[in-house]
This record gives sequence, structure tokens and C-alpha cells, in this order.
Amino acid sequence: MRYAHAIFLGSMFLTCLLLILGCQREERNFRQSPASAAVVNTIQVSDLHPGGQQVASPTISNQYEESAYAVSQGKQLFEQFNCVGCHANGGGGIGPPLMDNQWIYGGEPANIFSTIMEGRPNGMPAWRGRIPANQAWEIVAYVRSLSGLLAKDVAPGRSDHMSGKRPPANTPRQTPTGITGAPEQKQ
Amino acid sequence: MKALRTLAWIIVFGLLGCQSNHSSLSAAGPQSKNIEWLYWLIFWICLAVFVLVMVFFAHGTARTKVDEQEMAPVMENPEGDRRARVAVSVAVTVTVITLFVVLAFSIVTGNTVEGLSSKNPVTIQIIGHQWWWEARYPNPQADLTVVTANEIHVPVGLPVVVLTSSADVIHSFWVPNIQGKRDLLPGYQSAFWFQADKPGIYHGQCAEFCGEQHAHMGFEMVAEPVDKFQNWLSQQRKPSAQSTDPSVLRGREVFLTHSCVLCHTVRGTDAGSKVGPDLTHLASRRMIAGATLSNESGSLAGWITDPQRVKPGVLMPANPLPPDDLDALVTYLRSLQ
Amino acid sequence: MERVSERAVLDVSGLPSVVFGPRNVVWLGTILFMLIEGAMMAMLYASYFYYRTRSTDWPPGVMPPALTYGVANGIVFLLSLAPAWWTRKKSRAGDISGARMGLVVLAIFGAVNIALRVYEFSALNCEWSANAYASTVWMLLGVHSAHLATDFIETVVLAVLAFTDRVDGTRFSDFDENSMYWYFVVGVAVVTDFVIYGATRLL
Amino acid sequence: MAVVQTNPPVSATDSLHQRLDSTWREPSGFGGWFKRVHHTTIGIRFIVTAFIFFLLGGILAVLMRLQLARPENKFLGPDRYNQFFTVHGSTMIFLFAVPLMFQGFGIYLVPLIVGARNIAFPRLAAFSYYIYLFGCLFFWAGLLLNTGADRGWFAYVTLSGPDYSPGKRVDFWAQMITFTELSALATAICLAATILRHRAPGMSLNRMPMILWEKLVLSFMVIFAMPAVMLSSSMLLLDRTVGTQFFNPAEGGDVLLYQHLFWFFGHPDVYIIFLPGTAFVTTIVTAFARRHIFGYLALVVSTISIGFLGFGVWVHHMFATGLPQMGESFFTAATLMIVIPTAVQFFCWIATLWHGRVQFKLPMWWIAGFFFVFMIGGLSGLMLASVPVDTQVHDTFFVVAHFHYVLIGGAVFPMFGALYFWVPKMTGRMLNDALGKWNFWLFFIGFNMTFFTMHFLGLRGMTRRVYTYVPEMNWGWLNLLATCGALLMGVGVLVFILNFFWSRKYGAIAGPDPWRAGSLEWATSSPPQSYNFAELPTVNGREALWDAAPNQPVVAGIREDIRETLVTDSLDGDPDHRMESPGPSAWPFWAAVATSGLFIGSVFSARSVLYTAVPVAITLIGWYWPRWGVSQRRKATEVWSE
Repeated sequence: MRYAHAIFLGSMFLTCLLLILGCQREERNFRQSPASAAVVNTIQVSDLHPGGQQVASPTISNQYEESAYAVSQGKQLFEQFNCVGCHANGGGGIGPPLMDNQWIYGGEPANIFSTIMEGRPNGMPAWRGRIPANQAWEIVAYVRSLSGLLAKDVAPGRSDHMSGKRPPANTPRQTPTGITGAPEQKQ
Repeated sequence: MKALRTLAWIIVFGLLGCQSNHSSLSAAGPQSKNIEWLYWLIFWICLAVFVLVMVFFAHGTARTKVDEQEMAPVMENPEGDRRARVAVSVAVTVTVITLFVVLAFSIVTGNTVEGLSSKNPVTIQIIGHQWWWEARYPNPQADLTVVTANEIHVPVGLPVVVLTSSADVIHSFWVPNIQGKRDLLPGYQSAFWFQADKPGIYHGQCAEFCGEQHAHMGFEMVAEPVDKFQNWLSQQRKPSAQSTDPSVLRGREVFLTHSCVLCHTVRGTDAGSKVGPDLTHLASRRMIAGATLSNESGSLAGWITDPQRVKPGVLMPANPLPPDDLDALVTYLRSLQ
Repeated sequence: MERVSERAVLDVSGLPSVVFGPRNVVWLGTILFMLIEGAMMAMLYASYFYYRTRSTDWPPGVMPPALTYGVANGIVFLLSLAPAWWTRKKSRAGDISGARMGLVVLAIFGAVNIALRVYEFSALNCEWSANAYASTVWMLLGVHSAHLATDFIETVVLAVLAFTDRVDGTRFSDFDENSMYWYFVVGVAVVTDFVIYGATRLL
Repeated sequence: MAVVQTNPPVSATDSLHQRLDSTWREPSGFGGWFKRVHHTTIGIRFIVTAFIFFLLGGILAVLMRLQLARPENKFLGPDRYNQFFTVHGSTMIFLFAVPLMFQGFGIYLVPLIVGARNIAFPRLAAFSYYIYLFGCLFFWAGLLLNTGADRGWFAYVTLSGPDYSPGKRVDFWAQMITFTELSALATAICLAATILRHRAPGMSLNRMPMILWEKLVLSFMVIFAMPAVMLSSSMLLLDRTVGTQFFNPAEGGDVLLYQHLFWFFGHPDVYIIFLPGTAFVTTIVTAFARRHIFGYLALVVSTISIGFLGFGVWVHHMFATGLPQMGESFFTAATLMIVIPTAVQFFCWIATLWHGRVQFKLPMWWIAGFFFVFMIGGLSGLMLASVPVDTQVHDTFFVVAHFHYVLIGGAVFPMFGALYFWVPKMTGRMLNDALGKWNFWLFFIGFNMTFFTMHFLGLRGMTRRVYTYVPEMNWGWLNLLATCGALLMGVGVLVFILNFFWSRKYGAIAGPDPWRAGSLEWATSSPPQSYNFAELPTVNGREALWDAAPNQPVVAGIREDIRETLVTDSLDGDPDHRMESPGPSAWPFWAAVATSGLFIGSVFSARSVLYTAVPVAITLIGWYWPRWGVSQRRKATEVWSE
């Protein structure tokens, strides 16, 4: 019995150590942190170069990609704001698919963010002023999860209202290939 | 009987304060009245049983209590055992009979409570959302369907049927003064009857844990005479009020160009999203934010600017509007009678 | 505490130390394990039929599973009862060479069962994520496969053990219990097959 | 077996003790700690660990009460509050009540009461403890790292499904279930086998003390109930990790199936928690009424019928879901029916006291507390059994009050009684009387202050699991009262801890049988030796010590140089054969480590099961693989039955 307490505390400590890596993934910041607003302001509206030119992707990390809660909020907003109307559940339709590794306007968080906020030619409307910045960042995180760019324990599982053949958590990891070419022409 | 009940509150429970309005024991409908009656029946039975058992336990212990430390065990007491056998048998018989009484009254009351119906009831569709209530008064003519949120009006004295469903997780619809609760299950649709007999405003509450803001998922049930109810209904059918007041128009502009429009509907404008509550007649409601805040300019402004302060985790985002935009928006919303 | 004194004693030194069947405590433990797993499977069957009541067509939106591998595996399961029975009989007699043979044959049967089981999954004609029915049949087959794999590994370990010089009386009773557990695995397999292949078509 | 009169050598005492001790002594040292398999060690480990989690769960309860002390309090916030109430409930049910009442006391007491040297399958019992411990640590580490489950101890879908519960919180909960249920099932097997096959000669079924009957019924309840929750939580986990559709309403999944499976476990589990309490009451009442229990047969039948009926009432947790009314009436009837065996037990206890010679010692105080508190809880249960009333009070604080009256009344009060009763057996020292009374009164008054007020809150419409409430509801001062009560209860528990540590140092020496009670655990020293009994006893009546014949025989002929035990017949307790009990081993520990790796890995990646299963198989084979020397020795000496 003498060792019982030592072992108890020891294993408690070890378990904590092992799990501490994943802990911020559970953070739930309900009130928008000023940081996310700051991120917004640094992003330039990218001047578009149709024709396969590579734009330097602004390297801004999206804090929400570390939070399972934020990604799931993004997922909810993706449906509620009717992104599914054009992009379906990532498979594409009127708009391009989001589950593959082709990113017409870049696959970095900042690229996607400005795609949402400023819109893109051929149908993608600009949402600046409509979607608050933090919600847009949540959507960005979700969009990136669709092609397996997020850690598996952050990406959402299957939906409760539609058949999710392959939930983002089970999507094989892909690398964004950046701007891949001219925007598709509408048929 | 009424006096006895009051006495029970005072004596049995000690001076535990005033009767609350929001209570399953101040019935305002035939069903809750029946349930209240059954509650008190079982209560008195239980009280009697409790007192009896405690008395027997206390007496049984006291009468044979000894203070000796080294007491040898009693090995045999045939006479005592015989008497105990009789006593226990009698007690078990009484228990069984009592349970039958409870069962019978329970089933009868259950039938009465569930038996409420009508050929031509007022029909309300209740859809539970995280964390608000959508209420629809369906009409064969689609544009006459009334859509409102978190405030349900019902006529006094008429049976109402509620068609329940859920948009996301399990919620439970409950107005203690009127009727017991009913779960709203995703994937299930069910019908549920109630009737209010006393006019008044009754608080309702989600009773099944449904996430972060389960605590603030309230609503109000306004029971009013039939003509007042009809007036309310026809008022709610109208599209939103059109005003020429410049500040109202300005607020309308703010509403339509900011994030409000992504989630809310105001009939008569371009705003038609179904994510959040319908705001067409927002100003006619007593409360906002799931019966959490009273519907006044100040609380409305606070709610719009920072809903997460009032209800952390709620799905409405913060809207840090410039002060004059906010004023205009509130003015507009307050004009939606 | 010490009550050693001149007193009556109940002498048990003549009692055996190797017993088989219900007398054996391990037998009781195995039975209890079987009860747990049986309860789990029963609950899964109940879930299957519950889903059945909630759907108008059955199987919903997918093809019923193909019969070939299921039936083949069912037959192999039933045939494998013979080596299990043989192992049991020989173990109780303390016949090590008989028990060895029984265990090896049983392990071969188990390997065939597992191989066929892999094909059974592909013959279910649905992905587990298709709908609740699909998830349930996958789980039925999956849970049973876990039983099968466990008992297969146990059989292999016992077969290896049987060829060492470590086989004492308790090991013989373990061979015996292993066969009994195999009966259970076969029994559950038959019921599960009936549910997956039969009920899916008949209901 | 014939009883023969012999004269064992008188000088045997000391050498017998030495021989037995060298065979049965627990290994010492750091490595030895992981190898111990004696049931007293494992039982105490269970009790201590579960008690620690009782305290942790209690701390969460106090924090929640502080949050609710006044309206719109900002002390915790919804996110933390939801984690706290979920972890509080899950801890109290899965990490405290079942492990302590069923497993801890069961593993500690049952082998002593049946008069055996050790539990059946001691290594499985050790495994059961480690897996439970790892489950506890896993779950609580989650809470400390903000991954505490936050969907209630029931985790209803779809709220707990992948769509509405992002992250790993619910997965932690679901896998904690697997840990603890595996542990409970392992213990159930050990206890059932011990009770059925290791009873002292002469202890036929109709002479088994009530506590053995209760543990036997309980083992079977665990065996049939726990698989249901393991299944539902596995299905939930699969839904969340690999995208199965068990509970997705859009794809044929069903939210009510989850509730059926959960409550098919959940209600029997209430009895799994409450039945040990009744057995403690029976035992303590018998000891302090100084007479045999009245109505032994009735109590046995009651216990068994509660075991059966407990499985037939689960739907009364689902009355508000709107199931067909006929079905609901059936479950009302079943629920009321279960009152009958419970009432029979109460009447038998009162009759026992009525015709006994009652010594009102400390454990009896807790039994009196049990009578008062559990009666209230049971009677409010009567109200909940009635469908119409239930629809009003379901999911309100009335229910919170009800089940705390039932569970604290039915489990915690008897538990404290049992601790005051048996801790002297475990430590060898008596607990302090004055501190014990402080403990009792603080806890009792605090308890009633906290939970009696909740009845009113519930009737006034305060629903459960709310992190706050608006001031207009006028619930503030009742909540404040409840919070004060909770603090009082907390102080009461602290007094117990104080008492325990004080008594370990200064308490009066207990001696083998401080209460002069009748069952076999009092026939050996306090604390018991490593081998429990120098000579295995035989039994002549229900209270082995009271009913012993003047020259009650003891068992002879069991080997002392190896860990040999006696196996008896399930019905009559006649000696059947001798069996070697497994000795110390670290394999159960390693197997538990490997199994935990598999469980924890599966939370993060379903695929990981494929490779984490390998160490599990290796450790299990290592556990099983016989040592060469042992098998050779056995081959040389074994006697085959004909």
C-alpha cells in the first residue's frame, strides 16, 4: 500500500502529460476574441492573376483549425448560409468541389478567407459585411477539413441529417495545390 | 381540501415561503388540474406510509434497545416470529392494495389527460431548435401560415393540438401550469394535446438537456380569450409593418445589409432566412432571446451587440455595429409590431 | 484467529484436483463469459429487429447480402463441431495425442472460418456507413468475428501448448473449456447467419 | 466427506501460520505492488480508489451548487457547468457507486464470508481493478484537460452525436463506459464463481448470508445489464469515429433505440447500486439487533425478484417521449410492483428490530438515516412511477431530489454504515464514536437541506441540467439553501476522512470480532492474514459464528505449501475437489495496460485497433502461459476425478 499513492499520482501525471497535446482542441471560445479580428485586417484582397500565376499565399494560421468546436460551428454555418446550394457537401455543383486538392484561388486559410469575404468571379458572392469575420474563419476551417487538411481529431464526423459517405474525419489527407489555373468557365 | 393543502405546505414542509406562479401545482388547465389532483392523492398516501414506517421503525428500535456492550445473540423467539409473520403479511397486503389504488388512479388520470381531443382543434406546430422554439400556426393557404418564435398564443377553453418535431437534438416542451412535458425527438413527429382554462401568461421551458444554452431555452404561453387570440392571429398573418419614418428606414437598411439577414426572416422584406427566429412581428412579443430578456430597446441593443454575454454558446454572433446604426436597427426592430 | 486445537476436522485430502465440466470452476467462468457475450449479441439482434420496425422496406435501399460465403461459412462452422467434440472427449480422457490432433484440426477449421468471414464482409452488399441497417449487419458480423478471432487465437495457443511438456490436468480441462466455447461461437454464428441472411430476406 | 475426529499436533499453530504465510504472502516492493492478487488487497484498492472518486465527484457537486446559488451566476459558465454535471454523474455512478458498493466491498468481503482463502480467478480480479483505475484516470484526465464529457451521464443522441458534440469529449465518456463495464463484468464473474463454488463446507444455498445472495443476484444483473450500455456506447463511438448511422435519424437510425439500450442498463444499474445497500442494512441490522434476520426466505425472494423486475421497468425513464399509452401503463405497473419486494425488505428489518435486542452503535445510526432518507426517495419514486405525474416532474429538480434520496439514501448511507462496520476489520482499529456522530449529523442535515428543497424547485418548474436561471423565477433562495446544505454535507464527509486517519493511529484495537457479529469474516484476525483463515471453517447455520456447533469441524487436508483452495458444490456446499489458486503475477497489470492502450487508441483512430490489439493478445497469452516448474509439479501430484 505504501506505493499506492505514488503510483496513483504518477499515472495521473503521465496521463495528463500524454493528453495535454490535445487539450486546446476542446477550447470553446464563445465570445469572439479580438485576435480573430486582428487577423482579418492583415489580409489583403488578393489581386487576381488568372492564368496559373502563383500568388504568394499569405501565411496566416487560422486558430480555429485547432478547435473541434469551431470547425463544427463552421460546418453548421456552411449549411445554414447555404454554401451547400452551390458546393453541395463538398462535392461541388454550381460551384467547384471542395473535397479534392484543387484550389482555384489557393488553399491556404487566408486564400479561402478572402474568397469568402471578397467573392470570386463567376458566381461566388462577396460576404464581407454579412458574415462576421470569426464565423468566416470557422467556415474556412471547415472547408479545409473537407479535403483532410485538418487533424483527424478536429475534423467533424458524419452529419446527423444526411448520409455522409465519408466524413471529414475519415478523409485522406491532401496537400493544397494552390492556384491551379484559370477559373473554370461557366458552362 | 384547499385549506388542507395549504396546511400541508406549511406544516409538512415548514415555512418554505410563498406559492410560486410557475408551478406544476398551480394548474391552469384541465390536464394539469387532473395531474395536480393525482399528485396530491399520491402525496397523502406517501405521507401516511412514511409516518407509519418511521413510527414503527423508531418504536421497534426503542422498545428493544439495550445498552449492554457484550450482548449474546437471541437464538430463538418462536412467539415473536409468529406475530411478526402476521404483521408483515398484513403490511404487505396493505402495500399491495395501496399500490393497486395508485395504479388504478394513475391509469384513469392518464386516460383523462391523454383523452383530450377535439374534431377541430387549434393546431400549432412546435419545432425545437438549439436554443429557441419555432411556433407555426399552419393554414392551408400558405401565406396565411403564422410563424413566430418563443411566444405561443392559445385560446382559453379550447383544446389545442401541438405537432412536435425537432430540427436538431432532443428538446422537451413543457408548460408546468398547463400540461406535462413531451419530448421533441429528431426523426419523430408526434401530436400532443393541451388546453388552458385560465387566461394568463405561463412560462414554458425546454426540459431535456439540449446543449450549452439549455438553461435559457424558455418561451411564453399566452392564454387569452378566443377573440383576442383571433386578433393576434390576424395581426401575425400580416407582413411586417411598413414605415416611412427615416430612422426606421435606416434601421431596415442596416438589417438588410448586415449579418442579420443571413439568419432571420422579416416577411415583406428580402430577409427570408430560416436559421434563426422569424422577426416579422418581433415587437409584439414580450420577451426576446428565448424568454431570457424583456423586449425593450436597451436589452435588444445589448443582445444584438453581444449575445454571447447573455447566452454563452448561443448561435447568434456578436454584431459590433456603430452606435447610430445600432440605434436605427433597434428602432426598426421595435417598429415590427 | 487460531482455532487449532483438539477438534473435529473435515478431511478433504482425498479429493481430486483435476475435474471436468460443471464441477470445474473455470467451466463456470466460461459459462459466465458466454452469458455476457450472449447478452451482447441478443441486444444486437434486438436492435436489428427494432430497426426493422422503423423502416418500410428491408433491407432499406441496399441489396440483401449475397448468400454464397455466408452459407459456406455456416457449413464449415457446423463441421467444425466435430473436432471440437473430439478434442473434448480426448481431453477428458487425458489423451494428449488425441487432444493435439483435435486442437490442430480445430485451429485449421478456425482459419478457414476466418478466411471465409473476410469474404462475408464483402458480400454484405453495403458499406457500414450507408444506413442504420448496414451499420447493424456490419456490427453483428464484426462482433461475432471478434469472438471468432479470440477463440481461434486461443485454439492456436492451446495447440502450441499441447506440443510442449507443460500439459498438466488443468490444461486438459482448458482444452475441454475451449471446445465448449467453440460450441458457443458456432451457435452464435448460426443465429447471426440466420439474422443477417435469413431475416434480411424474409422480413 | 466423512467428519473424522483427530487430534492435530498442538504445536502446529506457529508453524502452520508460517507455512501458510510463506505460501500466501503478497509480494513486496515496488514490482510486487503490481503482482498482488489477494482479494483483501484488491478490495481495499477498489474501496480507496472509489472513495477518492466519491470525493472528486463531490467537489464537482459543490462547485455546481455554488454556480446555482444565485440566479444568472457567472461562476462556471455553461461549458464548464455541463462538463461538471456530466462528470459528476458519471463519476458517481460508474467510478464510485458500482466500484465501491459492488466491486470493492464484494471483492473484499465475499471470500471472507464464504470462508475461502482467496477469490475465484484472483488475477481477473486484479485485472478488473487496473482496468477500472485506468478508466478513472482516463476520464478525469479528460476533465482536467477540458475534454470532460459534457452531454450528461446518459449522453442522449443526437446531442452526443458527431454533429452536435464536436471534439473528443463524448468519446472519452463512451470509452470510460467500456473501461468500467469491463471491470464490473470481470468482477461479476469472480464474485459469482466465488459464491457458487468456494463456499465453506456446510454453507448450502439456504444458509448463505444475505450479502452473498445479494452479490450473487448482482453479479447476474451486471452480466445481463452491462452489455446493453457497452453496446450503446460502442455504437455511439462508432457513429462518431467511423461514420456508422446507428443514431442518424436521416438514415434509418433511431434516437429512441439509444434510450432503450441505455435504460435497459440504466435502471438495473440503479438496483446494482441499491441492492448492496440493502445487504449492508440486513447485515448490520442482524448484528445489532442481536438476532437472526427475520424472514430470511422472504428477503432472498425479494432480492431475486428485484433482480428480475429491475429489468422490466426501464421505460419509466422514457415516459415523456410519448410512447403508446398502453405500454406506459404496463411499465407503471411493473414499477409499482418493484415496490413490493422493497417493502417486504423494510418490513422484515423492522420486524427483526422489533424482536431483537438492539444495540444502537455507530453503524446503526447510518441505518436509521437510511430508513428516513430512502423512504422519502422511494415514496417520491411512487409519484414518478405514475405516468401523468411523471410527465410533470420528469427532468426537473424533483427528479434530482428523488434519485439523490434513493441513491444517497440507498447507497451512501449504508456505505457509511458499512465503513463504520467493516473498517475495523480492514484496519484492525475502531473508528472514533464522537467524530462518527458529527459525521452523521452534518451529513444527514446537509443532505436533507440540499435535496429536500429540490423537490420544491422541481414542482416550481426548475428543470434539470440548467447552468443558471433567471431571477424572475424566484428560485434563488431555495437554491441558496441547497448550496448551504451541500457545503454542510461536504464538511460531514471531511469529518469522516479525519476520523479514518485519526483512528488508524489512535483508534482502539478492534480484535477479530468487535461487534460479536455472526458471519465468517469475524472468525479471523483484523486485518485478516494473507491466507484469510488458518484452518478453513465449516458452517452450521446462516450466522456461522452464532450457530457453530460446540465442536464445529474445520477443514483439513488442504495443502499448505501451494495456494490450494477447496471447491464445493454449488447447492449444498459439499466439498467437491481441491484446486490451486493462481499466485501473484504482473500479467494482469500488463494486460490492463495493453487493453487501455487499445481503448484509448480507438478514441483517436479506429484503425489503431488493428495494431493495439497485438499487445493485448501478447499479454493475455503471457498471462495464460503455464510455468514449466508449476506444470511439472502438478503433473506429479494431481489426482484425476473418476
